[in-house]
Amino acid sequence: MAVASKIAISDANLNIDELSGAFRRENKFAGAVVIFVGNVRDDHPGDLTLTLECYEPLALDCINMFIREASSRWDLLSITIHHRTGKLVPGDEIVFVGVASAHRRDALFAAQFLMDYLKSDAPFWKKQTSCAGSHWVMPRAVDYQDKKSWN
Amino acid sequence: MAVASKIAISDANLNIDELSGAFRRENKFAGAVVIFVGNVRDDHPGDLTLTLECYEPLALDCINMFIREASSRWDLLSITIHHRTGKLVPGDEIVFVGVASAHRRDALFAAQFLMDYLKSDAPFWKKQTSCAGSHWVMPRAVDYQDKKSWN
Amino acid sequence: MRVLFFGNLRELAGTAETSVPADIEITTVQELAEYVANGKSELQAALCAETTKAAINAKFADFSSSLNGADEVAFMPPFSGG
Amino acid sequence: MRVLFFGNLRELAGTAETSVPADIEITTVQELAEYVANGKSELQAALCAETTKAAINAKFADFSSSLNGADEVAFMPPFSGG
Repeated sequence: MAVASKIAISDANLNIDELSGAFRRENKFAGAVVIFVGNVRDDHPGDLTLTLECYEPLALDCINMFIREASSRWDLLSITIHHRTGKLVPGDEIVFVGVASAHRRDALFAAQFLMDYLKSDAPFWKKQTSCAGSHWVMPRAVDYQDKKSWN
Repeated sequence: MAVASKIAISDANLNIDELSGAFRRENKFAGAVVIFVGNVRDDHPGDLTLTLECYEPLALDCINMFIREASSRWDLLSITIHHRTGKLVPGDEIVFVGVASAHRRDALFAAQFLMDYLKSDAPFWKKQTSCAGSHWVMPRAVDYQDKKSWN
Repeated sequence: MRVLFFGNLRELAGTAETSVPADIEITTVQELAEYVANGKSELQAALCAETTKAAINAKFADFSSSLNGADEVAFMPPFSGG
Repeated sequence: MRVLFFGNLRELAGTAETSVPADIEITTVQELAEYVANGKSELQAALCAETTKAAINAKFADFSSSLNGADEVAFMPPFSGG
């Protein structure tokens, strides 16, 4: 499937207004546009940082593979994925996923599929630091189950 | 479930940049923000209009019911739904659905659920006019199946 | 009592809205459909089709529902939103 | 050959990257893990944990994979993206 795709990994803030606007305008005539944005929650208000690292060449490779897999499962027109690394605070955006398709269900399922795989199948790591100490965020059991649901 | 919700039905163009931006900013600290936008496809480029009508009091009632049902099924923080009526051309936006939740799957499933119900369970009608003639758009068999998948 | 027609039913009825005298002897939605069709067989068939939905005072209602207290009745073909 | 450590493995190793001489007699990822752990039992256990993944030249690789042609080997704890 020749789906138009763009991928970026960056330690600069995501400009979601710009990414969303551009993705929508590029897919103005697609029947369905889905945008997913993952934010840092304020689990410890005023005192939380999340530090994201990744193994970039492998992460890009993985994301490309997720996109190919999604395109083989659903009729998709376009996918854009931007993933943050570096130091983030609550309210900062971690990930932008845009999916466009002719019919709504394709884009919605694909967005869910892509997020499930980004969550537990691409080499990103998160360290959370707050007054309660710091720890590496581990995938929840449910994240692995979510991924398995696509098998 | 006390989910914050906003609903509007209007025959004015949807300002998606504004709706998206506002929804994201209101849900800056939610872990997951999903935005769905439905556009008029250019099935007959240069020569297609879609005229949407609705029975507004019942449509608002139905959408409120979909929101209550979604909130009882998933952990949601906020839902905004804006639906166009009137005369639309390809590229115009028909519907905006924003869903925010702490965890990604809740918002993604709820967006899918809400779209499935908006498609075939709320009193909206679409008449498509092009050089090929005009006809009332009927729900596809798959739309009814999609809705049934939530039973 | 106001009677509303939507989508292709509006086109078949030739109007979006009609009015039925309050004192008329009609007790159910089904009877109202037949009354407003006024002998136009295509309109009557469409109004009474299995896929047509009705609402009384903007709440869904069966065709067997009583019109008691009905100020507004709507006839609606299959929905197509979103 | 460059060896990369990520996440908590980087913290346990005390470095993000180390270098292993090209002429050293190590043939598999498993042996490399033991070599770079250099007797630090906590690091070795973490590197060889079932949940740890390895990559050779930025492609996923088994611990039994040969290091033949390997310029860069990465040790990776469970992922947490998105």
